[in-house]
Parts: sequence; structure tokens; C-alpha cells
Amino acid sequence: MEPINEAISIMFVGMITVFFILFLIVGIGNVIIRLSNKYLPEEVAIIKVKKSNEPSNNTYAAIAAAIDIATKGKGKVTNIKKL
Amino acid sequence: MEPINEAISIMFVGMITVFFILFLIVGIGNVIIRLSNKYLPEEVAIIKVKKSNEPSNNTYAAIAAAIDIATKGKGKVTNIKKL
Amino acid sequence: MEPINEAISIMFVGMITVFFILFLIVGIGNVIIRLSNKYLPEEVAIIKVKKSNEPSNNTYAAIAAAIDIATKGKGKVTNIKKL
Amino acid sequence: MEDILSKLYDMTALGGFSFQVALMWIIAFVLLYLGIKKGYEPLLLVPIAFGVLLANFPGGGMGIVPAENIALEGGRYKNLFEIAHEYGIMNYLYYGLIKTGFLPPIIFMGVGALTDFGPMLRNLKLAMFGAAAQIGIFSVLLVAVLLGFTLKEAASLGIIGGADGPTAIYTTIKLAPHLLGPIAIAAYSYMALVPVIIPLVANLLMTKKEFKINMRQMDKEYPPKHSIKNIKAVKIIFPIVLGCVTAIFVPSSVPLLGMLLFGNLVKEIGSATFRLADAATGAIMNTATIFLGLSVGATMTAEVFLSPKTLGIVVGGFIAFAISIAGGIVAVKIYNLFAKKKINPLVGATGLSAVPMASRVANEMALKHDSTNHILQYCMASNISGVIGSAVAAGVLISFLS
Amino acid sequence: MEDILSKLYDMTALGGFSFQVALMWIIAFVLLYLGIKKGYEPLLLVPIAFGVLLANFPGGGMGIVPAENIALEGGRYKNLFEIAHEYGIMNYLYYGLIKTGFLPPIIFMGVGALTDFGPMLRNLKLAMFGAAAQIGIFSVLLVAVLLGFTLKEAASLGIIGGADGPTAIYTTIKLAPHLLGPIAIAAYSYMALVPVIIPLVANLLMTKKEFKINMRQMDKEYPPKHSIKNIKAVKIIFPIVLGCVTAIFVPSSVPLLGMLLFGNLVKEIGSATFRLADAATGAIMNTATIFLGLSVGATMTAEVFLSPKTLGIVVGGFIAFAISIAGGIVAVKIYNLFAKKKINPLVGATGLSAVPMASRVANEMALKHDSTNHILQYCMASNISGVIGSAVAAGVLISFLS
Amino acid sequence: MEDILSKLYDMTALGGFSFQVALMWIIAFVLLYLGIKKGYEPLLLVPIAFGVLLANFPGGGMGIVPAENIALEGGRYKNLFEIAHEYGIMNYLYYGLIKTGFLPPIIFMGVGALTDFGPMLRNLKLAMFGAAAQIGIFSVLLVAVLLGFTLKEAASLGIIGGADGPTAIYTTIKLAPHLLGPIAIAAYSYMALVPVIIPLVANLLMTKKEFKINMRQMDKEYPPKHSIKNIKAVKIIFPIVLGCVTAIFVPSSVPLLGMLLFGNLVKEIGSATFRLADAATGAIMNTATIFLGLSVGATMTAEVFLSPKTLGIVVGGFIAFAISIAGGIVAVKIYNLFAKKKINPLVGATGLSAVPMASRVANEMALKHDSTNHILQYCMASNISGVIGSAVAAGVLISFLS
Ligand code: NA
Ligand code: NA
Ligand code: NA
Repeated sequence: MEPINEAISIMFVGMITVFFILFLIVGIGNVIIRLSNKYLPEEVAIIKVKKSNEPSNNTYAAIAAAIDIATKGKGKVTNIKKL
Repeated sequence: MEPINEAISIMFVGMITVFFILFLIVGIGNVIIRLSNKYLPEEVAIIKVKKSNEPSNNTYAAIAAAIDIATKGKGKVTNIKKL
Repeated sequence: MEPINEAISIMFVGMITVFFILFLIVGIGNVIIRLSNKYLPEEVAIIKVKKSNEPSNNTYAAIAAAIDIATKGKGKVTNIKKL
Repeated sequence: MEDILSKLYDMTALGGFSFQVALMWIIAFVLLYLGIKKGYEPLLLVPIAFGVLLANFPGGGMGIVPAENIALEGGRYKNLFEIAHEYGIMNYLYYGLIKTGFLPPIIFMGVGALTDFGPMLRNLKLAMFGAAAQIGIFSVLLVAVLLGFTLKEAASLGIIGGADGPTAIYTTIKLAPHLLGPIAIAAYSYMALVPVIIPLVANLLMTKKEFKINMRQMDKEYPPKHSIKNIKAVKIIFPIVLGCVTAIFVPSSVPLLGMLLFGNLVKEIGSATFRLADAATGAIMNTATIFLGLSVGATMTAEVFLSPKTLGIVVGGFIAFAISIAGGIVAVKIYNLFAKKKINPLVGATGLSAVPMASRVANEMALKHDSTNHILQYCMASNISGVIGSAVAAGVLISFLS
Repeated sequence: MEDILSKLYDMTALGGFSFQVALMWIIAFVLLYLGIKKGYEPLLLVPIAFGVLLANFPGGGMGIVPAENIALEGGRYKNLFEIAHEYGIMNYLYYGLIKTGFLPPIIFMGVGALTDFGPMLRNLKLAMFGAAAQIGIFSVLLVAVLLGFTLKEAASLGIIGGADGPTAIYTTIKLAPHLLGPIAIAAYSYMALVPVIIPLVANLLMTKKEFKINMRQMDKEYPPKHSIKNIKAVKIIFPIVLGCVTAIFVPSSVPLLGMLLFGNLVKEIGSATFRLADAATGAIMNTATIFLGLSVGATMTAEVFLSPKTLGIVVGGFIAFAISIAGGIVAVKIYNLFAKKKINPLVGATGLSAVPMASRVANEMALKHDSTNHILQYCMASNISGVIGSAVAAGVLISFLS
Repeated sequence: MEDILSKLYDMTALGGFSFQVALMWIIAFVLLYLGIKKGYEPLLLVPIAFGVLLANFPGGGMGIVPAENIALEGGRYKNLFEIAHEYGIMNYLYYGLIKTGFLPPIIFMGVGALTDFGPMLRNLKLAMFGAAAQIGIFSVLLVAVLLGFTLKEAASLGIIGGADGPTAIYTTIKLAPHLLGPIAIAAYSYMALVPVIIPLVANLLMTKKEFKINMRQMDKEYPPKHSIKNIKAVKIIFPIVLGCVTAIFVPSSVPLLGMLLFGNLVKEIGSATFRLADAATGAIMNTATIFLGLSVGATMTAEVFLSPKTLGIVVGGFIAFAISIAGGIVAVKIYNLFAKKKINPLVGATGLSAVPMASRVANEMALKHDSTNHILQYCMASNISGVIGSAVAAGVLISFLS
């Protein structure tokens, strides 16, 4: 086969494949979403609010912000005890 | 040698070796402990208590706790200067 | 060539080269400094001083110091928001 | 004395210096300038540029030797120890980590662990435009063949239009490794130039009215049928199923997409596999980036780089980018002809990939025309699907041509 | 047109799909479910499961090829560059990092840097039960030989009873690499099932009175002769001496135990070598885990995995675990016959290793029978010695059979 | 029964034990003591010492085999897979990462990313003394040749006087790999002994008046002509230009200096390439240090180490250090004869390199004689230039002798 003919055929096959795969992904993605909505109950993340026996809120907020910077968002303040 | 005979002999040798090695470890471990108790005086870790010229204790404790979380226990607050 | 003669000639060549290269480095370094002084205007690092809407200065300083320790100097406090 | 001086001269590289070498140094300095001062993808361009420099120090032994040098008779090759022994550490890195096709999938694992499929899952339909925006790849392949490139070279050239570094590098390693240097540089340079190229093409093809299509407004008028109730579960299941589907139809994309999806999976699982995601995005990815950059740069010795093909790559790569963007925009325009719920064509433009810069640029353009028109999340949907699109395209090219 | 369609079909993996492949996918999904949802050793099971998936994408080129494929005449082997070239990156990883026996000792270095010999040093006598709990290894070796496994295969099967991942993998690489996949999975799965298996065996063999034996009480009644005054010094000297002693008697355990003790040493030295301990437990261990998991998983192509031997491994592995636990318990019972200072047989059960989960499980069982009966520290003593015990057992097996 | 006992004995290493092996153990213990208790460069000496131990467990298979074992006919070599297969993981590490010359430049990349050229740029003239302090390298080369060492061995011995670990190791790998162990140990030990050696030589050669030369005072009396206005720009441009200049004149120093300057560049660029600098100084450098230390240590099997040459290296290395320090001091003294603006000869002593300990030691000595005489920053200038000086010297040696 001539290179140019092969290039054209690759173009056809390539674009068809790319469209087909992304079409499939859209379809399957929708199926996953529907099935998970139906069968996997939403897991509600509970954010614990701690109140007493802790440093004042201002300090807490400041430290939380500081930790967030220090750890590039990977850490979180789970508890600050008065020592 | 038949495989089964070899398996039996490996079983004997193996269990004897494992017991022997762990027996040695127990013995040698005891020797190390006794010798170190005798010849290596205990190194007492001195925890420096810093007092003046520092943020108030509450803030200090909060930050220390924060650092401990932020660094997964690898860091420690050695000094906090008032800037 | 005798090994000892070669050793002597390597000694000469080596010391000459080392001096020559470091001499060049000194010269070129001076050229870079002069040219950069002339053509690359100094980029003044502006340290933003934030005032209102932030934790008190003491707390700020303490946290900044803490972060510096926690991140081994790699982090810096860019902003602390009151949450 | 004369003897010593002649020895001194032999030791230096003064004899190996030439006009071509000087030209390569200038290219390296320009790349360093772009990476450091202009901020063009510095994580890749700085190591590549330094690699170019290292490779063009005559006598430094840091330039990559042609593949013929490591071939033996009988289809066999020198081993890595011999390569290091004869050609030094840079060839050791190149033939051990790059020519084996190892590092691009490894970097893709890190990319996966940094990717969030959330925006795409929330606007799945928009993923289709990540397909349309692959047209630049195949158009340039066609043109390049007409201009005399071999099919394999043309495919490697075209894949620049995929706007995805590891994919471009992986495809070129498999099809035309002698063009690796310029193609890698073109890919990363044009990715850095996305803030220039997208506006150029978009302003050419889009009307003022189209710029103002407000996606959020559309979502209010025509609300989506269903929302996702358990996003965490969907995000865990999605990469697994996605991997299986693409693997069945384009097996040659498995090394790239498989690793991407593995990286994504260990990230989405959360704390139980955090150590793995952390390694994939941290130590592994950074180390791979250093070694990839330096050794890709080191392929660009003067003899290899200073050829007319390099010029073709620079021009062709730009055209591939432009056509890909245009393809995405036109596909949205055609869609809008038939649909009531209009889509902003900028969402098509980001099908190119070049995540996440393309989305940011598109978002800014939309905001310039209407300061309430936040389209970032919609752009991210086609933007991420563009990564999958070009990996699939790469798979097709590799399976047909290698 | 027809031509294009036939090319399209050839490109896909549809021709390579089969019932066996589908079965492997299901196995991979089950493993992913266990790792992700059930939390069974996710750090290893998720990569292994994903590796199984990758290996069973027909045409994906990610499955490990049999060792015959890389053997040449004259006792020589293909080199890593050739392996990558012919069989792709997963075989490059497998033959470069796994088949060479490299990664298990490297992971053991990290394990060492995470291990604290403190509890064991404080209750040295309890370390003996880490020996008794190796009986499962050798019993199953015996039974497996009777059932028709070769000696090498039987030894690899038995070592599952060591309840230690890197040791099981290292031994299998050396003796029966064709069984690597199922043995690694069995080892990690049963380690994850320790909270089920230990209670099963313990409830079968122990009386209520035995569950209530209070170790702290015993320590008060019969106080230990000497306490450790300088624990830091002891912890630094111990791994060095321990390494020398085991090396003299079981040299073949040196690659495993030597690296474990090196990791432990750099950790115990403290801040002076913190960088090394940090690398050993962080970048190195996490990277090793990813590559080990993926490529061990990739050994499980359908042809290799779907054999009667796999079933034998699943059953045999469980038996090995159970016998090891029983061995530890019985050894304590025998000891208690003769000693005044009684030991809780649960301390024997943890001789199995599976650190630290076995100790936690045993502690909880003790607390259930008597809420003041904290035995965690005592269990850790035999638990850690069980790691040494199975590494020694592995050394014996390798030196006799390889 | 007898059969089992004989098998047991064969399994142990008791037959391989000898007086020589015991001696090696003692050497390893001494090195461990120096590294752990005395704090002599623990990051390197602890892994090296543990490597010595591992290599001298008879039957452990962790000792490095001579290079003859991996050579085949026709100038070819066994491949890494075969090396691992036949000689175990330590030889895999050694022949894969050390003998290829790979790790020293990689560690140098990390050293570069930790180096600050600022002090040197601010006192450029002082960099010249980093040249004078290389005289120890070449003097000892000369003496060693007279004592019967071959030229290559003598050069490797001399390079100890460069007081720079990676440079010494890299040079020895290229010229006399059979001496790698003792040379690496001598280099790191004497670097650790800098607080002893510098005072020794300085007190011998310097007068009280010289100790009291106050550099800051001198700067006030004769202020420097120009200050640096844009230090960031200079720090970015400097490593690039420096790389080019040294590469032209000493190409054989490119692998070392090129990587050093690349590491420095990505550090100085700042946040844009922070990920790379972080990897270079973290994961990569720490991992390289572990593998370098262990496998360099493992070269010291009893047969290799216990030779008269080792004694020569220990003595010669010390002399090289002393002469280098003396060279730096004398060079300053000569300079002071002609210049009005005097320089403290301690600044010459630190031309040795051994960054930054040499500078700290010199600073303390100056402060002891005059508690206001802070010379640290001045010492750092020649100290850092000493690193470049010895890398250049290494380049000369390699290009003349390999
Ligand atoms: Na794309
Ligand atoms: Na065990
Ligand atoms: Na030096």
C-alpha cells in the first residue's frame, strides 16, 4: 500500500477508534453512576466538631491554616490538647 | 534420597536450626543487656525547659501539638522566638 | 615514558589546569556580576505586610516560627485567614 | 615542555568545538531562558535544556549515541553494563530507562495520581469533544507523509498534537526514536504556549455570541438527569472499568493508560493506599522527570538535531496543535446546530488536553466576554478526556506502525 | 473499507479474549474488592490485583513471560534491554527487580527501619515461641510432597506459614518462581485474615483459664532479674550482633536478615542517620511496593494461574497458618507444664509473625476474657521473633533446595 | 542422624570462617563505632561498615566478586540479570550502579542542590585558594609512584587529598576499582577527622599574628569594588556558564561537575523547579547513599582488603590531606607578601574542601585567637571552590590515565 493511502486509512481508523472509545466511556460512565446511585448508598462524611477543652477558636483556626500550609494540604488538625 | 525422606530431614534440620538460632538470640541478647548495664552508663535525656522570652504556655502547647501532627511526630519545637 | 616522569608531568599539567580553571571562574564570575548589575535590574523582593483581619501578631510570629521548624525552612506563612 | 602543552591541548575539548556545537549551545540557552525566565514548563524544559548542553560538550561523553552502536549481530543488543562502560552514564540512563519505554508510563502513573476524574464524571457528555480534538494528530500525519516523512516519523510528528508529553515521548520511542529530542521539545514548548495558541484559534473560529454561551445557565435551563450520589465509589470503580474497556479495543494503549489508571486508583482509594499515591506523585515522578528530561535532552547532539526534519517538526507540531483545537471547536459548533442545550465551543478547544492550562486559558477567555461565565469545570471534563483520547490515538498509531 | 474494518479488528484484543481470561478478570476484581472494600492488606493486594488485570488484557503485552523465554544457550540469559525490547516494561520490571531477588530484601530493609526490637528485648525469653510457630512451614512442606508437589514447590508453599510477605516472595523466587503469583496472594490474604484465623485456632486449643493468664500479674509475682538501663545502646548493638550470629549459622538468610537489621540499625542510631531510615521506609519502600505488587500480579496470566496447584496453594497456605499458630500455642502449654511463672498461650500464637496485627488480635482476645489483661507488649516479643524465625526457616529451605 | 548433622554443618558458614574474616569483622566494628559513637560521617561510614560486615559473612553471597568474574571473551561482559543470578543482589547493585560510574554523579547532583555559591560569588578572589589546596593530590601521586604503586593506583590514592567523597569514589572506579573500598573509607574518615587535621597543620605553619588577621576589618579598610545587585540572577547564570567553561577545558570532569551544576541550577531557580531539587536532595540522594555505602563496603572482602596497599592508602591519604591544607595556607602566605589587603591563611586551609566542616573548624580557630574574628563566610568561598578544584583535578587524572 502507498504510504499516503495508509496514512488516510490510519486517519479513518484512528478517529473512529477515538470516538468509539470515548463514546463507550460516556456510556459506561453513565451506567456506573446509575448503578452506584442505586446499589451503593451514599457514604456521608461526618465532620466532627470538637468544642470544649481546646485552645480558643482563633488560635485553633490560625494553627489549622498554618498546618494546611506546612503540609501542603496533606495534614489536618484532628485534635489539639491543652497540655 | 526419596523426596519424602528429604522433606522429613529438612523438617528436622529446619526446626532445630530455628530453635537454635532463637535460643542463641535470647542468650546473646541477655549478655548484651548485662554488659551494657555494667559498662555503658545510662544516658539520661535531659528535657530542657525554657521559660521566659517565649509565647504564653497555652500558645506554646497548641503549637507543639500542631507541629507534632504536621510532622507526624518527626519534628519537635526546640525554640519559639518572639520576633 | 617512565612512570615517575609521567607523574611529574601530570602534576604540572594538573596544577596548571586547576589554577587556570579557577582563574577563569573568578574572571567570568566577575563579568557575570558586572553585566547583571548593569543589565538585570535588581528584583526587589517585596515582603507583604498584612495587617487587619489576621490573628494577633504574637500568634502570627509564633506560628511562623513553628512552620519554619516544621518544614525545615522550606515553607513560609503566606497568609493566615481568620476562619 | 612542548609535550606537556600538546597533552594539555589533547585533554581539552578545543579540538572538538565547531559552529554546529555553538549553535546547539545557543539552542540550549534559549530553552533555559524560556524555562527559567518565561516559565515555559520549567520542570521539563530545564532538564531537557541542560541535557542538550551536556550532550554538546565535546569530549564530555554525555551525548546519546545512535541505536546502531548498541546493536549486535543476530538481533541482539549490548547489555546495560556494556553501554555504561562504553558510552557513559547518560547512555546508561537513556538505553535503560527511555529506549525501553519505561519512564513515560511511570510518569503517567504519577499523572494519574494527580488527576481528578470528578469534573469529567459530572459532565460525561462533554468527554466526546476530547475525541474530536485528536484530529490534529492524524491531519499532520497525512501532511507530513506528503512532505516526505516516513509513516513512522509522520506519526511521531502528528502525536505532538495530542498535547501530552509522556504520550508524545512514548509514541516517538516506539516509532521514530531518532526524532525524540525535537519532538519532546516541540510538545512541551507548545504546551507552554497554550495561552497563546488557544486564543489565536478560538478568536479565528468563534463568534462573540459563542464566547458568551453560559454553561451554568444552560444547566439551570436544562438540568442534568441524575446527580452522582456516591462520588467516591464512582471514582474508584471508574478507572478500573475504563482500563478494561480501552484495553479490549486498543491493547497497545495499555502501558500508558493502564499505569495512568493505576495511579488514579491508588489516589482515589484514599488513606489505605496513600503511601503508594504519595510515592507515585513524589519520589517516583520527580526522579523520572529529572532522568527523562536530561536524557531526552542528551539525544540532541548537533549531528542529530541540525537537520531539515527538525524544522518540519517545529512547524508541524504547531499546526497539529492548531488543528486539534480547531477540531474541538468545530465539533461543538456542529453539536450546537442540533441541540437545544448549547455548549460553549471553548469546551471543545480544551479537548486538546494540556491539562490543566488549557482549561484555565479557556475559562479566562470566557470570563473576559462575560464576567459571570465560569466554565472551568466544564472545560476540565473535555480536557481530561483529551488525555485519554490522545493515549488511544497513540495506541492506534503504535499498533498499526510498529 | 473491508480492509479497514479487518485492520480495526486485528488491532483490538477481541480475538484473544477467552473464558480463562474472563475468569482472571473476575479474580482480579475479587482481589480489588478485598483490598479496597474489605481493607485486606491494600498496600499489596491492590497493586497485585491491578497487575493481574494488566497481565490479562490480551495484546497488552503486560503479562510476565515464562523464564524459558529469556534463557539462551550456554547458561546465558537475555539482557534487560532485550527483555524490555521484546516483552515490554512489565517483564523489564519483573526480570530486573523481582527475578533477581532484589526487591524483597529492599522491602525488608524498610520493615527493619519500622521495627522496634524493644518489646522483644524486654521479654527475651518469649522470643523462643517465635521458633515454635515455624512448625507450620515444615508440616505443610511434608504434606505437599506427599500430595505430589516437588520439594521446591512444597517448600515455597510451606513458607506461606511464615506469615511474612517478603520472606515468602523471596523464597519462592529462589525455589519455584512459577508459583510466585498465587503464593504471594495467599500469603498476603491470610495475613489479612489473621483476625479470623488466630481466634479460630486459639478457641479450639485454649481453655478459659489460659485466656485469663495475666502476664503483668506474673511479672509482679516473679519479677524479671534485670531491667535494661541503657535501652538505646542495647538497641544499636543488638541488630549488629544478631546479624553476625544468624549469618554464621544460616548464611543463606543474610540477604533478608542482613537488610532487615541494617534498616533497623540506621533507625536506632537516630538523627545522625535519619535521612537513610527515612528513605528506607519512605521513597524506597513505597516504590518497591508498587513495582513488586504490579509485577508479582502480572505473573498470573491465565495459563499459569488456572492450574490445580493454585488450589493446593490456597488450601495449603491456610493449613500452614493454622499449624503455625497451633505450634506456638502448644509450645506455651508445654512450657506452662514445667514453669511456675505461667505464660498466656496467646503469646505463642503470635509467634506466627504477621506483625503487628497478630499481636493486636491476641491482645483483644485476652481483653475480652479479662478487661485488665493487657498482653500487647508480650505478644510483640514473640511476634517480632517470628519474623526472624521465618527468615531463618527460609534460609534453611533455600540452602537445602536451591 | 549423622547425615543430618553433616548437612547442618554444611549449611552453616563455620567452614568458611578464618582469622582473616575475623579481622574484617573487627574492622567493620571499629568503623561502626567511629560512625555511630564518634559521629564520623555516619551517613556514609555506617552503610560502608555494614557492607563490610555483609561481605564477610562466609556463604552469605554478599561480597563483591572481582571484575574478572563478569568479563567474557571478545571484550563483552555478563549482563546485570546474569550477575544477579550468579553473584546475588549486592553484586547487582555494585555492577549496576557503582562500577558503571552512575551513583557518584547522582550524589553530586544532590550536593549541588545543597550548595550555595553565594559566599564564593561575594568573595570570588578567594576561590583561587581552592586551586592551591589541590597540591596534596599530585604530591601523593608522585610519592606513591616512587613507592611502587602503579600510576592509576597512585592517582586514586592521591585523589583522597581532594577531600571529597563522590569525586574520590568516581576517580577510583575509573582508574583502580580494586582499591575502591579502602580509598572510600580513607576519604570519608579523614573528612571526619578534619577538626583534628586542620588545627594540626595550621598550628604548625601559621603565626599568632596570622591567626588574628581580621577579614571583616580588611574589607572595611579596603572595600570591594562592586557589590552584587541581583544575587538571584547571578546565582542562576553562574552554574550554567561555569559548566560550559570547565567542560571546554576538562571534558572528563563533565559527569561530575555537570551534574553538580544541574543540581545547583534547579535549586537556584526556586519554586518552579522545587520538585526536582527536592527529589535530588531527598529521595535520590538518600537512596544513592544507602546503595553506594553498602556496595562500596561490600567490595572489602578479606582477600582484597588485607594487602600492604591498604596500609599505603591509609598513610598516603593522611599525607594528601595534610599537604593540601598546607598548600592552601602557604598560597595565602605568599599572596600576603605582595598584597596590602591581607588574607587569613585559614581561608587557604579550607581550600581543601570537606564542605562545610573545614570552614567551621577554621572559623572556630580564628575565634579562639580573636573572639570578634568571624571568617566563616570567607572560608566558605575557598571551601566551595575546593570542590570544583578537586573535580577538575579528577578530570585531569582520568583523562590522562584511563
Ligand atoms: Na490530547
Ligand atoms: Na513467621
Ligand atoms: Na578539594
